[in-house]
Amino acid sequence: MSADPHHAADAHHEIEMPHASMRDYAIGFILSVILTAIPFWLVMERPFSAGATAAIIMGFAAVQIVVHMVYFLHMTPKAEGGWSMTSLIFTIIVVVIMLAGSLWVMHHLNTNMMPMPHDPSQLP
Amino acid sequence: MVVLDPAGDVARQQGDLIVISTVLMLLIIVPVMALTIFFAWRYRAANKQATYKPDWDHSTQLELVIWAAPLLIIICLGAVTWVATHLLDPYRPLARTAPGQAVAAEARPLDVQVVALDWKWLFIYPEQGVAAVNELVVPVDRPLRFRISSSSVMNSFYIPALAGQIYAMPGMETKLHGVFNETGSFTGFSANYSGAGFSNMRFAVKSMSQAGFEQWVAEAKRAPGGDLDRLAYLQLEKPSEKEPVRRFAAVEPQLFDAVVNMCVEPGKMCMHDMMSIDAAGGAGIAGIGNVRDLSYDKFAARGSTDIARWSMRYVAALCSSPIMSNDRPDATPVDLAPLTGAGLKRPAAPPPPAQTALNAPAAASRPLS
Amino acid sequence: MTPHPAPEAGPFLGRLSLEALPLHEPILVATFAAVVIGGLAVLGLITKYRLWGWLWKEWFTTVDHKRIGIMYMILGLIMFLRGFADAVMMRLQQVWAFNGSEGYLNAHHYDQVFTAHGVIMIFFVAMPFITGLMNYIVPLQIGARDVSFPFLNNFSFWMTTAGAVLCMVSLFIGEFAQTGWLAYPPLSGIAYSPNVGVDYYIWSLQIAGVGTTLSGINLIVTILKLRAPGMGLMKMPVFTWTSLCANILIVASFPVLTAVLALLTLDRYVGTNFFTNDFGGSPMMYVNLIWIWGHPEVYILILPLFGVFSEVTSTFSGKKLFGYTSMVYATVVITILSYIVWLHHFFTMGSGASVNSFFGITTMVISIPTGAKLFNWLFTMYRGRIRFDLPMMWTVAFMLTFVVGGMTGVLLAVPPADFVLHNSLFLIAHFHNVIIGGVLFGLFAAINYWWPKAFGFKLDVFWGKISFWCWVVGFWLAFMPLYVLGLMGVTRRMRVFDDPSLQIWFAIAAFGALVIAAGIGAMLVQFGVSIRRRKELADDSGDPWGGRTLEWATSSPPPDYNFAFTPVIHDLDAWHDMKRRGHQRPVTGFRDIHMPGNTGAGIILAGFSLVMGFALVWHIWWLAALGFVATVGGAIVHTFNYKRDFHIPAATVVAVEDARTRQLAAGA
Amino acid sequence: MSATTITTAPTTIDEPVRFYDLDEHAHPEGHSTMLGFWIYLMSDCLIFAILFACYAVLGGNYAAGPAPKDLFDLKLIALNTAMLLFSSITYGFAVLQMQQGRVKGTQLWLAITGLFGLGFLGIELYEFHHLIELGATPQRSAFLSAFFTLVGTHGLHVTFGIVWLVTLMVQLGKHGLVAANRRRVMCLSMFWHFLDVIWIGVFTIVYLMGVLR
Repeated sequence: MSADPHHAADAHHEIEMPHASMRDYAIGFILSVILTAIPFWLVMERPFSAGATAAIIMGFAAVQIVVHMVYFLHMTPKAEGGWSMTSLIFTIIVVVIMLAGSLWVMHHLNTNMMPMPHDPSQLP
Repeated sequence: MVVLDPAGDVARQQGDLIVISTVLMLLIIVPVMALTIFFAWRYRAANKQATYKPDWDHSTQLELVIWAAPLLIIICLGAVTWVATHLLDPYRPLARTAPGQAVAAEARPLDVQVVALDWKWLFIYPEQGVAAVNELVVPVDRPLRFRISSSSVMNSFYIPALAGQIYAMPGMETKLHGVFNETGSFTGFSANYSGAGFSNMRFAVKSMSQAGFEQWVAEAKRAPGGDLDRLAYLQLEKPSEKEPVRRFAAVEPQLFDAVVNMCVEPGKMCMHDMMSIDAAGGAGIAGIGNVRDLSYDKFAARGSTDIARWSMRYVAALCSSPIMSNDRPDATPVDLAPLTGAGLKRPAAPPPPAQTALNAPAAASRPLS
Repeated sequence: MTPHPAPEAGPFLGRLSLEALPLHEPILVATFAAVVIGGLAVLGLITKYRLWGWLWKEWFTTVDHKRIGIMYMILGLIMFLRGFADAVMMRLQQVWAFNGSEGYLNAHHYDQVFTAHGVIMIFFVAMPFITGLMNYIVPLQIGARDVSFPFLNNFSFWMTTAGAVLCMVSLFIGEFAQTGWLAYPPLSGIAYSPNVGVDYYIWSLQIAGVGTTLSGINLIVTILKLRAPGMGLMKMPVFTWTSLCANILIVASFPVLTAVLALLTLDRYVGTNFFTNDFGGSPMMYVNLIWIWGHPEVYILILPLFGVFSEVTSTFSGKKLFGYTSMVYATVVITILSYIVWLHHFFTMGSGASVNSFFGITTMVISIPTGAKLFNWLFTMYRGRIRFDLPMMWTVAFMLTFVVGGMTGVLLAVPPADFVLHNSLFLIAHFHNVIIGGVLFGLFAAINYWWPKAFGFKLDVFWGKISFWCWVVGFWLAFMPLYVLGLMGVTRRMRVFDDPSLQIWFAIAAFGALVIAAGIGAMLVQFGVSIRRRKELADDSGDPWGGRTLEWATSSPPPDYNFAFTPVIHDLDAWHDMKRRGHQRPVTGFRDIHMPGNTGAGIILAGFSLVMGFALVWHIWWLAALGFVATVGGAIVHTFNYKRDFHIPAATVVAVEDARTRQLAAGA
Repeated sequence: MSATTITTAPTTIDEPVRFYDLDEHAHPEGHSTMLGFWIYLMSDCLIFAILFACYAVLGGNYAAGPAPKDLFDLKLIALNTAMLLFSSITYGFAVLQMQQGRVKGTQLWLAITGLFGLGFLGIELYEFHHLIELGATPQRSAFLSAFFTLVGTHGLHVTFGIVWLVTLMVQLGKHGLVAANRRRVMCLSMFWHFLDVIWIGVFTIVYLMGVLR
């Protein structure tokens, strides 16, 4: 966290607004088309096993999110005195805690208490 | 105070833990309170003799102490917590019935199936084949194993004299292990608010000698209440308050499994069947329509006569598959042998092998303090 | 037990009919009569003295953070009286219902009382109090003229109020939830709570939640963007720091509550299966999710008050705060840690030993920074010159009370101990110990401390001390018996008892509640007496306590624009530093000051939301649709207003500041 | 008054210090708006996080009903994703036009963005209609509840975005590219692209992973 004593006062002159350029949007668009098309193709055509495909498309999603953040949302460590980035990182931490925590807790609760599925082959 | 002076070994260990933790924390709480009073008195504005240092605001040594002191206490307490949480896990079969009294390897706990109903408790004794409402009778010094569920909403099954509580939840099964060391009459109740009749959701607990227990079972078998079959259960399930003690001479086998699987009503799909189908990828488009309207009025007595149709539907059984006993093995005891301290003795004998067989509790060779 | 069948829904009034009026409950009828008479009297007086225009122009439509802060405090106080009345009713029922007696409340009524008590005390007492406090103090402490989004601030306040009003409406039209304050399904599902109670609960929290979240965003941005020049993060007053962290927690946890309640709403209104027993739903998921919000909420409440205690201790000890840096780090650590402890609220649900011990130990870890804070206050007192004015008395009482609550809290974090104490009166005693001993004592310290800033005169000490002693003694009398009862295995939310040996403890607790009632009465008298004696108690200096932070640099009450010139900060404890360096107040060179203008949009939009919430509760679909369209439409219309500010002319500033100069000269 | 009895340490600093900013300029109006809106988006993100968590936990509970592979048509979803991606770049063009100070161009690109948004919504509604007609309603299973709620909430956000977009076009027409409007264009830009980011999660976790399951 920056402790720049003057940054509150600095904002006196011009409103900070991210500057966008054609180049950014074009790169972002092309990258995101690629990053979207490949996962769809992988799932529709299934060249790999389900587990591998899942891992790959999750990876693609993560990369694509970063691409959108950088090229469309103009996210930089400097924006808004670093507070945009700080709040984003904090949010990601909280989201990860919530998702991972809920899955972990609910997994334990379910294993401990839900009726167990039995062997499906016994079903008619 | 029953929590600190209970009649069961598990609750006693939990009570002792409360005392130990409290003493541990008082190590820091008492000095803080004393210092607060002392500083407040010593440095009052009227006392001009006291040193006054208006700009003193930092001392590395002090800072170290004020972070380290709580940290040390928490480390001790954390260690105690970790061990105790594993040892006293309600899912864990008992290793002893009292300090120094290990459970014999071949001994089997008494199974009791517990169902929290609106607003009363049903206890089924699968081995004995009897059941009782609002009355729990158990033999003293014999490990008890409760399988707990609920018919409608969340309750919490709690007998303070015996052991800690655990939630009773519809469509789910929780477990609790405990043992009584004294004969006598105690009280159990729901510790989780469950609606209008909650306050009266209390039941009598009687810990008896083995002979007394057998006599009670024999009496129950002659009870005029009749048999507890599915129809009787559906009748019993309807909300009511302050139910008198009632006994059933016979119980339909696997009734409890049907309760847990929420398929007591004829024609309703059991949850474990549903989960098997789901695990195999669902029943497809064809499964969409496999939904029936509920034909009985479970909700009516809860005050609702005009609820929307969706809450009165259920997934229909695909076929009348017999209910499988879903009795799963108890939690495997955690091997805590490397851990000593916090009142734990090093085990005299090697820890028992991991338990996987049904109904066979851990052979407890480890005396746990 | 009287069954309350859900009424048939009509096309025009939905489920609403004359039967919704609780005419069969004499207590409610009497309360209703009292409220109507009292309300008419108030309205009559306002009309008689022609105050409507003044109220509307100066208060309801104001965007001044100070006035909004005061309105929040008034809202909190009114709701506090309601919540406390519920508490007294519970104590009375529990001491009464022995030996076969059913007491004086039936289950339908009693279950609403304890639910409403919890909901009101947390959402409509504690939250408005701390939001009001932060609203009033934070901009002054950072040398700002207002918050970042003044209109949003007004809107947030009215949304919170609308939620509170909807909750109060349930008292007289229909019923409130009978589920406990967190409304666990399946009990709160449509199958087991078919009536309007849970719907009132849902919509009042949702409407108020919008206000809370927006106000959280507003204050975060204010603190990040509007600090006076020179005030780096590590030069921020501690109260501002703790407010920042509390607001971060608000913004990062209230959305969770919103989402969870929305899912419960869908289950109830649409028939989805998130938390149902059947069709693959999981009630445990609700418990899991709502505590992800619920635990940070606890720290939202207590953190700002930790800040208050820091300010008060330092001011009244006449000393710098000991260990400012570690205080800040402790706050930040608590903020983060509060997200990884939520499971300790449901150890007994059966997640297994590894999960339970993980969350138990993380919970204990939070006590380390909290303990460090306590030591910091202790060593701030050390070698100080402590003046025992009322704020300091509350602080010392807090330190002695809170440690006990903290200790029992850590005890409850030990899972095997929790298995015997969960849901018991021991738990009730614990959280009242921290919430009364921490949050309320802190608020009382804050009110006594900052009242002169807000109104220009101090609070009466005599009645303040009576209130103080009644509260402290009453608290111990009311809650120590509950610790004992908890250890006797008595669980919460019980309406009748069959063990006569418990009654004496409930009697002591009820007596304690009466002593607290006397404390509340004394506090109201204190306010009244002080207002009457405001000339004698007046403070002309603007700095009655020898304050250390910026809010004491301006007049009491501060002018609309707070500071004629923005202060420049050179050190922590900025005002103390300025005084020490021989600060001179500028008396010339004033210029126009740019300020936000008042607007009625906030109260109007909140009014539309209230109508929508009420209509949704009663399934009056046409009105709900109308309310929704009006809210969204109103918001859009508001965005077409581009002229939202004005300039206070320099002449006005000169006049105000000259008056201040004369006041200071007269006081000196 | 007891307050005045405290003794202050003797002043050791003699150098003149500036106590007040005597030559200050007011903060430009709305200089906090972007950060405030960003923090709002972060809180919205948490709402989606909860919906994702529900889908992750409950998404396999079909209640002996249909599973994703029975219901989802990936081609349709690919088309839908394309709509949203195109609307992103067109919004980018609107921002570029705005930076060059062209009101009409900004409005034009906003309108095109809105049309793509409407296309997205239309396809989504078609999908929902199709599912409900099959009987795969939100009431059928926890999986379907979680699915409809998560995807529907995203759809509601897009709807709200379109309403805002129309409002903004009118405001641009009335007042041109004044500072307030430029700020609003940028806020809506953040909102719109944020919905894109959420959609990446939706199509990956709900649709692609669902079909894989």
